[in-house]
Amino acid sequence: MVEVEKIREEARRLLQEGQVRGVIGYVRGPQGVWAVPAMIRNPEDVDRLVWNPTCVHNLVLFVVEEKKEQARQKEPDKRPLAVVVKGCDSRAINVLLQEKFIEREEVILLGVSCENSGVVDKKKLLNLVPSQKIEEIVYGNNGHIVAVIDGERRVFPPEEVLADRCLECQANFPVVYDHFFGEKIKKEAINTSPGVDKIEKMRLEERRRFWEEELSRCLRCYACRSVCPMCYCTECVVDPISFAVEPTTTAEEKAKKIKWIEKSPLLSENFVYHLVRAIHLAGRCVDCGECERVCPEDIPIRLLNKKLEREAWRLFNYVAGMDSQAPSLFSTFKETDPEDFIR
Amino acid sequence: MEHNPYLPQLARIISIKEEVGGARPIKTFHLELLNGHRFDFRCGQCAMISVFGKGESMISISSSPLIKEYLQFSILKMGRVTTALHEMEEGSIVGLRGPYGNGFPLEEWKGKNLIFIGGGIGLAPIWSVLQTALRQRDDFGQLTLFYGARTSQDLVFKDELKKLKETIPVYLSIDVKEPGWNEYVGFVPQNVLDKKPSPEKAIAITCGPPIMIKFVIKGLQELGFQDDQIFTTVENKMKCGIGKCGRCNIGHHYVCKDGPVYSWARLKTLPQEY
Amino acid sequence: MEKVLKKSDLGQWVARLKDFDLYGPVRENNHWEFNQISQLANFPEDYTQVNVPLKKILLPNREVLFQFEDNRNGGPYLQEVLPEEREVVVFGVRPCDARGIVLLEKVFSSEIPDIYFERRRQQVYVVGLSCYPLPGENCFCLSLGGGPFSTKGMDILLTKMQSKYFVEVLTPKGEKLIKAAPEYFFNPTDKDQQERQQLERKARAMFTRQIEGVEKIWPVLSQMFESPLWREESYRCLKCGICTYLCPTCHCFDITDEISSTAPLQGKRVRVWDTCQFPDFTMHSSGHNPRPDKASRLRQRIMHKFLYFVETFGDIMCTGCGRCVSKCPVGIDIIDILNKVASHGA
Amino acid sequence: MNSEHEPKIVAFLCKWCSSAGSDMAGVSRLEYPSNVIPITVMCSGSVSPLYILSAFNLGADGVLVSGCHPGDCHYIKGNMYARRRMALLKELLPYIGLEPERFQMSWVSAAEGLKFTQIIKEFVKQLKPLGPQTQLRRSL
Repeated sequence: MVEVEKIREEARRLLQEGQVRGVIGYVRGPQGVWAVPAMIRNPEDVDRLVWNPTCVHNLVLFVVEEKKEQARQKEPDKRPLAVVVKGCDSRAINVLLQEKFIEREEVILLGVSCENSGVVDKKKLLNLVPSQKIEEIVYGNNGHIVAVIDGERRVFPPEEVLADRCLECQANFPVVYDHFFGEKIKKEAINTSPGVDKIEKMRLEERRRFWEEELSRCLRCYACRSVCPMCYCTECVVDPISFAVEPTTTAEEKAKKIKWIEKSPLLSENFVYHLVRAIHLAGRCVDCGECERVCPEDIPIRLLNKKLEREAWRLFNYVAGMDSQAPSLFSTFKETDPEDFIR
Repeated sequence: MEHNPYLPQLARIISIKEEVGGARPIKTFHLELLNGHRFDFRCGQCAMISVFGKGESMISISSSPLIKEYLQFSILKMGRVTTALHEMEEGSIVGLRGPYGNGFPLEEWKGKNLIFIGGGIGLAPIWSVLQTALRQRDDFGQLTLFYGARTSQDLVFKDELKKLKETIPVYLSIDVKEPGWNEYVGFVPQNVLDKKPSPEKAIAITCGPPIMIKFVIKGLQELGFQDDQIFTTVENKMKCGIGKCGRCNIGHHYVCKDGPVYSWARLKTLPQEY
Repeated sequence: MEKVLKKSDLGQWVARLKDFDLYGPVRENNHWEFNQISQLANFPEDYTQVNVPLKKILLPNREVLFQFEDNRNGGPYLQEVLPEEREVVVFGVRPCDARGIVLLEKVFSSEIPDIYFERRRQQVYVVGLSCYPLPGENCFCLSLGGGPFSTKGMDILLTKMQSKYFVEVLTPKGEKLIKAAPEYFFNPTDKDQQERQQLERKARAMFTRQIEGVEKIWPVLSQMFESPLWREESYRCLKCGICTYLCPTCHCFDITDEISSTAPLQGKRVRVWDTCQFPDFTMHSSGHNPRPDKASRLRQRIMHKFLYFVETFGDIMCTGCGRCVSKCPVGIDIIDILNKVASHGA
Repeated sequence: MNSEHEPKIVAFLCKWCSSAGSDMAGVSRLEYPSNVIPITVMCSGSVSPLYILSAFNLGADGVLVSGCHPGDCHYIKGNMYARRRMALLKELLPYIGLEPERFQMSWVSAAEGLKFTQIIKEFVKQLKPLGPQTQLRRSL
């Protein structure tokens, strides 16, 4: 079991000793049991930190944000950041290290094990119990999730309430960390993406219809992009303007910024947006599943990333985020890479 | 037919003059509406210029409303639309809608001394007032112009300024020394403090880069100008021009309809989101 | 005018509205949306609230304003494009969404009227459905002068009772809809009246979320521009558009040119949804951004709704639908923020 | 399906090989269908999947990326990187319902004018029965 008191102790020590400029962790949110990300800067505040099955967010996003913020500051605090990472989150750290977006010294990783369980899918749980009544959500035994409702403990088996990404996860403890909390319990191998199987079994027209239905709902709120720690580009193909405007940027440079797709949520543009995003995340997506969780329109975005995850493994034996020293998927090749598709 | 506020009228570029070259070029365009349509406006108002396929830009009208033959816009090449405009030729057709904004309260300034303080492209909105005041010379007291730019090359309306000097006091300045320049060297606010215009019965109208405006206002206050004697314009990003799209929103104001002209007395009550 | 309609007659009545395009709540994956329907037998028991509010019909996320193309002489030729003429009935609109229209009208029908919005508004008939039980876990309309049985912005309000719908016909447009099948509508009995009143009382007692003293908010807000609250509350903000895109009152938009051919030039000028929460919303061409960070953008969202709009239109630009709270991926909670604001004033 | 449909093919051709190969075809007076819109690039490795998606978005019925044979890359290994990227894109497109024939890759050297014409002929033949590509195509 991960003891939250131990995380707090470590966070307190790091802050008291001034080793870190802050601790990015989870705290109880304004809506009762549901945790939200927070930056803790004072040792007095570390008791706000929580660890429970509602800690769904990938906090590496805030490492990225802090890094960008630092670049804007004249005299940034160069001390590292402590950040609570789950298995998937830690793999995101590895990708950032691989891509040299951050250096290892910039973060102190408080690794937590998901211990044969995972995080809760709020939608699934709320279909079973009304939100207002839940007082607490904690880990039970054998990956079970316990919700305290009206003082009573209700135990849910993982397959009923865990997020799909956790049910499909095979690496449920951090691969990189400085401090580790909990136990490394290796999960049983399961089908890593039944959703992809389903689509692969469809006929071409069915697939097209499936994705047309799903992607036609996209509002282009960009929550999927905003929540993704790998979507750190200052200039994104979907933006009509570049954010990398300096006083020296000429009008021509700004005018030449290619408008790859229209801002309108037309189906064709939604397709291109999601495909470009998927391919840009190939070999980088660690399946933290945040894009799909945040989508207000319930678009199964993970199915795109999971497909490429599967192909990267099948074609190139590549898994994202396992090794910060290894070259990334697209920055290397093997002589033996498949080329039977090339004429 | 119901009025469609988003539908531009077509206008022809009847002349283009290069004011400033180099990396931050400025050109002055004269436009006339097709089919002889009129375009009535007040000093300080703006118009939305369309380059079809590129988009729209809100530009202040720099000619006097008393001139009916053309509308004048002096445009700094800045982004997608203005770059396209700079690439256009005389005779090209653009879209025009407006006018937008409140404009300067010229009626209230009758009999007053007007002090114009401009920097860079900021002379454009001021120019409209200045030209109007010159045409209605008896309605106003003394007219004075302070105008500066980074270099002598960056000054707009160079020829017009030469002529203007024969009629009113014109104090030019450039930021750094240049051979052959025998006027003031330094920033515009400093030039104003140096010449000490009197606040007596005066209105100061200032327009230019935000940092210049900030120090001009400070300087004017030092010289004894009251906040309601100082006017400036605010430029926020705009899209609709009619207070709906929410882009130029500052507090409960929409710059496109409640601005762009503000007395400092009024502007200082708004959040600093410009 | 008040009527009752047998539950089993709903479908019959709707079938008579052949001259209209019909919209109603349709289940999609895990949520509801207003989609075009051909019939409506009943409102499903598990119908809560649609994801994208009614504004998607009045202010669609893409509206073509006009087309442009080069004519033979090389100059541009413009063709105005107005919304197609079709009358639309939307069923199952919750009171918060209907009140949203009233607020949108203030923006789009004031001063210089917006011809596109007005056309669509004239063509839309709103058939509401009162809220019992409450549709969302974060409903707080009661705190904002609304209510689970509010009729503002509606042409008809239906209340689901034991065996009937209580039908409040509120406008001539509503009457027109009833007249399509008058034989199904009866005058309510005293018992019907009582049943409806009782449901409303019960619904009003169900609210768990509220703002304490909403009238305190705007005077306090006007003093809070520099408050550290905005930075604290926005730290976890993702800069996405969920809160505003799903808001029944947020209406900010962008205008952009879409080209289908460059030579000869052919394209459309369209307006598309945009939001003050996107970093580029206020960014000038020069790169200068008057609202450069998440704190200033969260502040803008709250201030616009609870201060600026009040100053301009005398009304709060929020109907308490709770979507921005329920749908925020990082739990940014407008109710919580407003209660914190109110406590600043205490 | 419309067999009359004349497909539009956008072909990203490496300047050092395939582009020269297409020239070779022309110089040798080899005939091939005029359905190709060639875009010469510095290396097949410089072709971002975004370009390919964008070509489909702007109305291409088929897209070809053609580079140097393994070992022949002017920049040593650009084509090898391209091979990886395109392998994944090749899997992704049919996954969302786009006909696999619509995106192809080939190695064509500067000397292989004949091979170039054969590839184009075959490509056109495969695309014709599919009709216009509408899935990713922007229609306003």
